[in-house]
Amino acid sequence: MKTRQNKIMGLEEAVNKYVRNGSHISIGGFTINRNPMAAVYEIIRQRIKNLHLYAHSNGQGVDELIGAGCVKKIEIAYGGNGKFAATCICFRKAVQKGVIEIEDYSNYQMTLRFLAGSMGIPFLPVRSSLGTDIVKKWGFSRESRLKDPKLPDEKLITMNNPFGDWLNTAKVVLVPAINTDVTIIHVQKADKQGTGRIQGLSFADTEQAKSAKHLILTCEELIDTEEIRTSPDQNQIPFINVDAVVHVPHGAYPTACYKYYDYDPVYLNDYAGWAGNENLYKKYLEKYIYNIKTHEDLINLIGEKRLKAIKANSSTGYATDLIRS
Amino acid sequence: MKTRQNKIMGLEEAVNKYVRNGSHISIGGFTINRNPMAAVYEIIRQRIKNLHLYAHSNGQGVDELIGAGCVKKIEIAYGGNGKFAATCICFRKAVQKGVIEIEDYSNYQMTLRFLAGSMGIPFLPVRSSLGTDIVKKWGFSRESRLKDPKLPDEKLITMNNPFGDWLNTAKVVLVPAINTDVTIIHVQKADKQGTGRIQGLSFADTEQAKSAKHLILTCEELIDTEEIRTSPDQNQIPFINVDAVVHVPHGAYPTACYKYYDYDPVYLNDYAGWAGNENLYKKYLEKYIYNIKTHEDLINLIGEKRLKAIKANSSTGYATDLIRS
Amino acid sequence: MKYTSREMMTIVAARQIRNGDIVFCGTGISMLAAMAAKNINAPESVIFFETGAIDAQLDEIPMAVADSRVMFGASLNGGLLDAFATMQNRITGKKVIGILGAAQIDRFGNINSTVIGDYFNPDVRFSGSGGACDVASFVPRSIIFMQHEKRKFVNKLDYLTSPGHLDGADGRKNAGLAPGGPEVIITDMAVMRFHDTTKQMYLHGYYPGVKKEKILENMEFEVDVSMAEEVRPPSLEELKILREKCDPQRLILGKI
Amino acid sequence: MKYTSREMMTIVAARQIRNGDIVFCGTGISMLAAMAAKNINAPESVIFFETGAIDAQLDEIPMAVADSRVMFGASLNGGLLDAFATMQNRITGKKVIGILGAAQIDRFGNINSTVIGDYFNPDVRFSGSGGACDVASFVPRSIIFMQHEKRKFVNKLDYLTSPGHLDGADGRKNAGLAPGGPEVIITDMAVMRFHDTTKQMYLHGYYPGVKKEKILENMEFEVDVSMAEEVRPPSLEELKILREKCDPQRLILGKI
Repeated sequence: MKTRQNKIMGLEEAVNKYVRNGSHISIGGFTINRNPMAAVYEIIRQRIKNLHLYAHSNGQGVDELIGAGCVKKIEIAYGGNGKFAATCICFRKAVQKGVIEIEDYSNYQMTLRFLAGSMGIPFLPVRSSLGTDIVKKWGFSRESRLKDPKLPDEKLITMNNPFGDWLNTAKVVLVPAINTDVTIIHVQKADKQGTGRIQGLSFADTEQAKSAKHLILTCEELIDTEEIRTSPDQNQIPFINVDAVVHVPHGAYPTACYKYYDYDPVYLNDYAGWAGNENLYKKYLEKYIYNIKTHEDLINLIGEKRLKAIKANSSTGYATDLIRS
Repeated sequence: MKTRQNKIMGLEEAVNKYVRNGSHISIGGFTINRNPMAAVYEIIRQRIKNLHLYAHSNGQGVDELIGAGCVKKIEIAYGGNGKFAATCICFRKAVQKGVIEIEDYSNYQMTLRFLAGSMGIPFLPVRSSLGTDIVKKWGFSRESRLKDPKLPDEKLITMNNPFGDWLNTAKVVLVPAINTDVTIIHVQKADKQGTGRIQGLSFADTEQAKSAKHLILTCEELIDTEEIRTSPDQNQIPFINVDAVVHVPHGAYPTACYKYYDYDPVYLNDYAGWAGNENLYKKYLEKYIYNIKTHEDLINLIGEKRLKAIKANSSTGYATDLIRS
Repeated sequence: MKYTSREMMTIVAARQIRNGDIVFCGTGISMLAAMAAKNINAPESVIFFETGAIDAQLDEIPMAVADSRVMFGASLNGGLLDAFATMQNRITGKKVIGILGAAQIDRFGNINSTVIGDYFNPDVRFSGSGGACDVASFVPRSIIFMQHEKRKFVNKLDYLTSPGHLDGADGRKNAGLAPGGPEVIITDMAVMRFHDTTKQMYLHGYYPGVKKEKILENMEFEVDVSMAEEVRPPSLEELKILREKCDPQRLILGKI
Repeated sequence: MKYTSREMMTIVAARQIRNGDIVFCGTGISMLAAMAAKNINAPESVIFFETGAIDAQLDEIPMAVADSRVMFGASLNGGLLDAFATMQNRITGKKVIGILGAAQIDRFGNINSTVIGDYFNPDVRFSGSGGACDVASFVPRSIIFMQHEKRKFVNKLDYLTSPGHLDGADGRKNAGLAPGGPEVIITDMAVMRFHDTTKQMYLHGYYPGVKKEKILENMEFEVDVSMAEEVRPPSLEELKILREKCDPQRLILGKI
């Protein structure tokens, strides 16, 4: 019951309960910021496979799920990671080798698809991508769509404006709604009931959260219900959407969490190096994920020094003068 | 230029510059809260006529504009004012007498119409009102629509779901976008550049603001740009949408402004009484609007005692134990 | 213990609310019913307003759904878009129960809150839909409060503002609406429900001391009264909580 | 004064930005161009990221558009929905200038940032559209950064990710896109623009010391070079501001 007072769970339990082989999932965050990395690593650790992943530009988390072989199909707008990877390395290799099936959209289209799901409507119109291969080339064939009740029968539909030339618009592209089986987002603050507060940019997290059948909230800080309700204007995630609240400090590490810590350039650069080499990548998986029990252990492995380097300045919200090259 | 650093203006100037006879306008707020009343009174004072007004449930402000004869056409979802008027009195009389033309929508539909305008798309789909007279009965005839380039040719369009039964949806209603000539909203805080912060519920103000060709922001408090930017998460109105910033303390009076003051039950009850009687209403207009020069003068006329009674408690944001019956 | 008709209506409505429900309500009696349910039988129900406040604390009774009193202590303050999307949403929407009122209702639970008389030349103009049409369109269950008067229970609505079961049986489905519709009508005399298949209104319960004939006299259309039983009056505890906890100033309950 | 190719490209792009423009940019050189414009020629331009930050302060250079460095000191932190709606919006969108990059470009300014080779069996997979297709679809003006290489200026794109002028003249209109499209291509050798009517790319300027022939050699398709003039190199002041104010650590400018 999504209205219950206490939804606190361990991460292992929450992932085990809601993320299954073949689940349709999405994760929050954007490239190197506020990815729910603790949950991503837990999914990898639980060897969950055949995920159908919906992503706009979720970056590091998406690449790690792909690299570890958890993903079968992906609908995505951007498989890059800012300056750390113009194209995410595991993503690139998996697509080139054909080990994942991919379908391309734009960032706005993916966001609108989550929005449509959150609004409970089958589609939303947009003026983007008319005349492009995003409309023309379908990653998943019509046959495979017709067979799969979890996919809409069409990728995108181009339609004449039924209101004539209202708003000087002759045509629109309709994007179909997404409703995931489970979505995981990492927020700065939450209470045990699941009211969640994101600080800084919310990316598409709110829409993703509300389009999910089940929603796992990992949070940097667990605060009292009374406290989170003193500023209801600053909360974005309604507890009525939430299934599990998991308290995971550094839960977005190695990506950033505004006001708490920065991304770890050492980790992200190392990762980029390792991802390019099969042997090194195997060792990475063993050392940093499979042989680790909890996210806390990973944080301990990283060690005080690096954590101190990425600690956010209380005024700017990031680690000022961090060595990032 | 909407990116300029300083948009501060007097209210008389801002209204004079952007609100014209026949303008298509909308105002922010909801029933008895955060209506831009100072601007509403200024519009009445400037004897602006033939307005085309778009409203969801904007309450007091809408009723006063109608009562004073400024409105020719209205597209609206709800012409009530909570416990103070199950149906707004001037609104009811004007519709019954046929002195304004009216077209009915639902609150969500009006909000989606503003959202569509703010998104730059000609329509949005919704599953509301199928099978009702909201779809069947048009307030403005097709002929009058075809003649008026500022109105879409159709009120609402019912369409089969082009994605088959995706999301178990057979049909949707398409609502056409609204882009007003000018929208006026009252916010708690703004800087001179026009970044605006709403505290408490935002109603549909953000969508209204972004769907307007010109946007006037009246604000309770004018704060430094540096200060408003220390908490960018809490700002909703981007300065790139704003044309004029007007500093008007008590600018929502007699409606409420969360964290600053409550609605004035004395005024709202008196108003309800006067609105029902032509003579009393004329006197009301003279005394409280026409014979007043600025909103400050109105506030002075109301007097310390009543203002003190509605002053918001700093913790709850409203006037606790206010006599409201 | 004596109780007023308004108290009876409020308590009867509160009993419809289940633990776990998200209660969409307006001001007045509908909000009071939601507050009563939360305090009596559905502690984990959520009070929810179309203006965007979720689970407001309501230390004082709001006079409108936009009253600042719904903002303080809420879990989240959003806006209209959020609120209505919550109801249209496939997951959260299923848990919402709407509470509505109207000027007219027909045998299929369709309601009019727009005009009496011709739409273009009305005898009486009311507020219009507000969010009622949206709620009635989206949510699986709703409660409708009515005064039991002949001019209100009509054969034909002057304007169909918010959909009930439309023309009966498959009315909603044929129109393309989400399943659901009105579940119960609560009046100052009786409780009405809808037949599972025909979706026609029937008398489900009458208040103590009210005769079935009187109920029928106050409606333009006939309803099946064969299944009706007396409605259990408010218990001492229900009344106590309603009076002392929910509306101690009797702002909504009115005079005893 | 000596300057690098990257510095030249940045300054040439910055000059395209007008006071009052809202500059949609990514990380890297596009952001640096926006920062340079704001500090040199367009003080009231606004830096704007698809992640939802408006007019970020950028005390430090962000490594991604989601970097926390775009959040601090912004006018407003929103999300992707807000950002893209600002560009599709009829009022604000008209003021936006987009800055994009790509793996391939054709004579009409259409770009590919998705794959080299067959879409279903690609030789090289790139990041994909991100927000580029949206920006290219919505905004009236855009700047495209390219390396001037034959494999990048191609007769036929392997995948059309983001629309330029599509098939020329009325390409955008016929497809239903908003008017506009790419205005200028800035490479490490030259500046290209599009003919007003045919929408074909032509050489507008060559950098000091670069021969027209060399530019043509590095493209698969021919372009009109008859109107080309030498591009003015960065001035001392432009360079000084770029180096000292915008990227003192040369995180984006790279080595001198």
